[in-house]
Amino acid sequence: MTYLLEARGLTRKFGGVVALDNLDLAVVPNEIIGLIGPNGSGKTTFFNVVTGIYGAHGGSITFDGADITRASSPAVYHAGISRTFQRSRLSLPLSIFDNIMIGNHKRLNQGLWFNLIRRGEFKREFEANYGAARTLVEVFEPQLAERMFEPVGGLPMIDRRRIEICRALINQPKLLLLDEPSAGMTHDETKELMDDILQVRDLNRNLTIIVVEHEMGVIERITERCVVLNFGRKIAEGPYRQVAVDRQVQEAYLGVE
Amino acid sequence: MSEVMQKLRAPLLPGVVALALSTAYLIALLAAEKQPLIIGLLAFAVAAVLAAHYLGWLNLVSRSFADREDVLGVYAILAACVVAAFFHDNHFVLLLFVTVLLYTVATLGLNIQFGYAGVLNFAGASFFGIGAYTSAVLSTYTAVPHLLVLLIGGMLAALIGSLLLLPVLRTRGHYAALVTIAFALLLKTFLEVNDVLGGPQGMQVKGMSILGWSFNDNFEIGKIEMSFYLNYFVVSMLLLTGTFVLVRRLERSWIGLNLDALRLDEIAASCFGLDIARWKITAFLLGNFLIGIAGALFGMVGGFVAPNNYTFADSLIMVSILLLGGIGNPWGLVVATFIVVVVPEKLQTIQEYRILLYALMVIMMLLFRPEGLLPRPVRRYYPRWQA
Amino acid sequence: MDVGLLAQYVMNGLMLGMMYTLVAIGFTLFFGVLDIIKFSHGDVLTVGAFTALATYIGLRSAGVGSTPLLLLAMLVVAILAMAALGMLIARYLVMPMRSAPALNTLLITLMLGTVLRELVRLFYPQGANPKPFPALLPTASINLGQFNLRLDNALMLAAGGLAIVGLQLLLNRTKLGLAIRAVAQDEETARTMGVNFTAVVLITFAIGSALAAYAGIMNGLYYNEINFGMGLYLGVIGFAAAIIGGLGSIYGAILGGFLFAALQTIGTVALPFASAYKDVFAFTVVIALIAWRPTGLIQEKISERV
Amino acid sequence: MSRIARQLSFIFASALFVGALVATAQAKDKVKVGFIGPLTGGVSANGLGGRNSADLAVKLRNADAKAKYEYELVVLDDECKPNVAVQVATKMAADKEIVAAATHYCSATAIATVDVYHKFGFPIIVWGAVLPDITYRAKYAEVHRVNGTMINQNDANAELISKIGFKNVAVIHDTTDYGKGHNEYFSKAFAKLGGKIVGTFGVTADQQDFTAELTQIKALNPEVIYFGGLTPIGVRIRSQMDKLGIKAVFDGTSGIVSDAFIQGLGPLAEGSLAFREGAPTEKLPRGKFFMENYAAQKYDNPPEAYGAFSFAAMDLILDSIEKVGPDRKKVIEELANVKERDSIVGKVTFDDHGQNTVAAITKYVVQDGKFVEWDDSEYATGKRKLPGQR
Repeated sequence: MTYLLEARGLTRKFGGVVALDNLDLAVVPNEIIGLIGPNGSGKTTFFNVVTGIYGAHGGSITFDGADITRASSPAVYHAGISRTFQRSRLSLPLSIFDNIMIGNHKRLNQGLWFNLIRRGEFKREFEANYGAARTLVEVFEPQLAERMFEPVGGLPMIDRRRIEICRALINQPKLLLLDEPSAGMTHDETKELMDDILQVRDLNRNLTIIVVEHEMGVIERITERCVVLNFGRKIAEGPYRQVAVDRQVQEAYLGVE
Repeated sequence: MSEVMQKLRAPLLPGVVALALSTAYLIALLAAEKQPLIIGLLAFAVAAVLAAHYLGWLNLVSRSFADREDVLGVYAILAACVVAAFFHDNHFVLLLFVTVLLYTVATLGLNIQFGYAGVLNFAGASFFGIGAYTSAVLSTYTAVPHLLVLLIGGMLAALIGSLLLLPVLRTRGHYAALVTIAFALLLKTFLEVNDVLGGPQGMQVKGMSILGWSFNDNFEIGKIEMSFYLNYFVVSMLLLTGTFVLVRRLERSWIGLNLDALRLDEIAASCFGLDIARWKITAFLLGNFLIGIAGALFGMVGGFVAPNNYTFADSLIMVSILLLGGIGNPWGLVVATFIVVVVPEKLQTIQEYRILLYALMVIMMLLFRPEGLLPRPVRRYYPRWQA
Repeated sequence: MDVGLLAQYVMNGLMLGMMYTLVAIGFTLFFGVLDIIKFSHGDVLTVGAFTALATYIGLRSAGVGSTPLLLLAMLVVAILAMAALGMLIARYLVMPMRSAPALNTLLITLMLGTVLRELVRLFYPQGANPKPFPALLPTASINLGQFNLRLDNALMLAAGGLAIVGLQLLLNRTKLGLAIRAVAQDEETARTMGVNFTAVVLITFAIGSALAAYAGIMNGLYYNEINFGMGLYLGVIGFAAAIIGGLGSIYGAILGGFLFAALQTIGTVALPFASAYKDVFAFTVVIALIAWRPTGLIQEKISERV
Repeated sequence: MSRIARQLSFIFASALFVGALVATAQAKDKVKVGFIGPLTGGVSANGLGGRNSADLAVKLRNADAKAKYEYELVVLDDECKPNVAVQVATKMAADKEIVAAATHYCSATAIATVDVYHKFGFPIIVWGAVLPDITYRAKYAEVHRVNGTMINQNDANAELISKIGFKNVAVIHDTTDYGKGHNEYFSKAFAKLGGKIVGTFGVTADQQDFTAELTQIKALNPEVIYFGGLTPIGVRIRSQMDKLGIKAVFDGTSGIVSDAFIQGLGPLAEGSLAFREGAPTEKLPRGKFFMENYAAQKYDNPPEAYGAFSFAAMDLILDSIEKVGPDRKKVIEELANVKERDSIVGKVTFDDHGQNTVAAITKYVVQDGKFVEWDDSEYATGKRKLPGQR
């Protein structure tokens, strides 16, 4: 079978610390895969290496048949990978609409002439995108759709998360990287958010998701398969129920040697 | 702002009233000669603004400007023309007025760089000077049509600015500040020690003339003698209007969004496909281009260029205009430029204490209203557009 | 080139570099604890020098004749006064700006610098004119060919070095130093460790400003002339030095300070074009350096977390 | 809040009232004259001295019962910056009430503004700037200058230097037009007399440290260091010469003829040479009178080198107005035929360029903390010797 994303022997060091140690990880299209492991086990680093924020010190990443090991962040995005961040990275002074449009970069006409002179066409493009953004937001929270031009700075955490996910989804990526979507939210909020995500996925069948999570409830509910990392190494792989009882995994979490 | 307030379109009236009042006030201030009167007027302005602020009128005004800019913009231009007409034969006031207009153009350029893209530029005056020197050289040694000279001035500013691109792109924050500060210092020294461009003594600039119409001669309309600066007022006004529209459109476009995005979070932006370098370059060059054009025209207005017109201190004045006005808000820039250019001039008779007072003013401003006079509102691509 | 001459250049360069370094260290300290640039630093130096001069004149007119005593008094008064000034600036101008963008702090301190400068010019008796600064150090000198080594210069160089070493010890060997470094590393963690953030910031500004006063006096003793504009230029250069060295690193400041002095000396002496171009040369090199090492020669503390 | 507003508006109202009073207080025969100079920035000391002197001239005239008009002095600050100068010059020239003015200490500002004065037909007398071009670049009837140009100064300077018997001179000049001009004319004049310029060094006006330049000069070991520049860096250079143990004569220009130079250096100033246009104020009958009255006014700055010129310029203007009335055109005509006119800086004669041709240059040497005329100094008599003087 062909993988959507495949990492082979991926390695990344920070000074002496080995954050990713010769990691193999493969994702098949349309699956939701959970990436779990104790703090500092390299989950976020994996995202950062995939999205080209950090370079890899070894190994390779192929996405959708193309080698993206050395690709820059923008290139990775254009290839069809979107992500969210552990610490929310919205542009707080900007409106909901603007933040979502940032995620829509590749589908917006960036020409100077178009933007400055052909305002008629620009308006049409703007209206179309406004519609799209609004529909997407409505899936998550209809009330937000009424406040598209308010700064996100004034919104509660859950709404910010929603917008961040909208920003990642608006360009209809092939692969979505969710970095601790539950961070800073209550159980119920998290649950709500996950339902929304699944709902979006129902709309867009061929969306593949990798989610990094500490909330095992979330992992259990939404993932079909998880990969467990420890010290940048893969120590277990399989359905949640299976890895959850794995002795190595438990030791890793309990920190037993 | 709650969504309700957003939905109902803001009334035009507050904006118009504010515009009318400030026009009247401006005329009064510019016409005032006696020190006590001037100080009185200034005190009055402060009081009035504070009052308006407490009574919530300022909000009304800024909202009606935000929503009805199209109309108010036209009125603003008319207002400017009224002031100019009032002082039609007063050379000095018109010179002052033209200075304000051209400084506004320049700070609009800075605004693209710093206000939107977050690219620091502490060499604003230097690029202004490059423009001015261009028109000095071209108008003295060549017959290049003067409108073209302005354009070349802008291009040269952008071109020389591009020498700094590498360090500007690679550095951030204070490190980036050093790049332009160093440039400002070395350019001034260079112009001073290098005699090709007149050295420290500077160069004269020929007055502007388009299609045989010489800008430096007084002229008459009917029987009324007009100051030759009226010519420059017209051109400067056109330039400012054009620049203003350009900057507005830029802000209310995907490009404006790109610039904001990269200013606020480069990493997030690049994870969503933004080519950081490309847009930083765009902003830096475009900004310097505008500054250069303004400088080129200013050179012709002043009739003289010399190195110490374009010192680091002058660049700082431009930056302080940006902060006073409210970063990213063109209307704020217009107001701030008036304050920074006109007030110290009006206080000439406190002579050696002027600079001290100016510095204190800026400090107070930064302490008590760090967001500037007119903070930038959240972006509305089409202010009165409803889905 | 004649060895004596060479030695002379080196000596000049060292003196110059020492003064730049003392200023640069101030910049780097402030940046360390608050991540801000305090541009009024150079003018604090000026005020320090003038305070010392005023003290001297006052004591002389009060009939104090003993040179060591005068020198001591000048140092104490100027240093204490500037330390206090530094604290005031930090407390009432810099700390309130913390929430605002960095540029605001830069600008407000620049304006403060202008205020200090203008105050000296306008309100110090005939402050617009250069003032003679007494030569209080023994001026014995030995001439080796072109090289003329003066005892006072040697003493000042040593004193400057001592100040830097002292600072290093303070930062690395004392509880206070630990607190300062903790804040510099990560404010939040420092707070949770129970460090009194405000106190640390104020003390740091006091130390930095005290150094400026020290540099100001050194400047006066070296040139025997001070003027209201001296700080502006030193400030800009100190800033440049701190940056090319790498903000937040004392060693960076030292490196930057002496490097800049070297550049200027080379620009004057060793280059084909007229000596007037030396600043053009120095700043061009600065720009080139910063393009090559965007965060200074000695890299800055932490890279951005994602 | 509204209370505050009321108070402020009250202040405003009263301000208006005061303004009105001042306005109505204006008597019929009031005439405005102007002064422009650097009141802020590095050379503000000279600007303030010049302003005070012009102010003194007006005060004295107003005190004089025989005066036909009552004069009001309008003062503007050119900050020694050409762009600012053009602005204030336009302001003053465009103000029809102002009849004439004494303008500019900095050459860069004077040269930038002459066209403005010409354009507005506004008669001015330059009181301090020494760049020849100011009067000689164009032939403007409006522009005059009481002080000589740097050419006369440097001829006299070179002459004295070679007369004493010095052959090798190193030149330091600031990179402003003032310093560059001096360098040019002195080097020419000195070369003509067979002297040798062993080295020339440009320094920036805000430079603090000159040890690098001076060390090079030391190696060239000249008998004289000629300095073309103003007091502040003059003081620095002289004291740093001492630091490096350079035993050469410090030969300055009009730029260092100021009390500030001597105060700034103390004993080190001894034996420094300097040159200034015009006869030595203290020797002329009215010069004493000027000094005394200046002292009487208790200004907080001394007149400095060019205060006397500022006073003389303003006096000429006032004389002319008294004679032909407050009319710019008439004043210009009147100034055109100023010949052999006595002033506190000696006789004044304007040539067809408005330049004062009676370029009496006074040679100064610092002796016992005073600028003493060379010819009456103990150095001239040989009682004392400059380093290297035969």
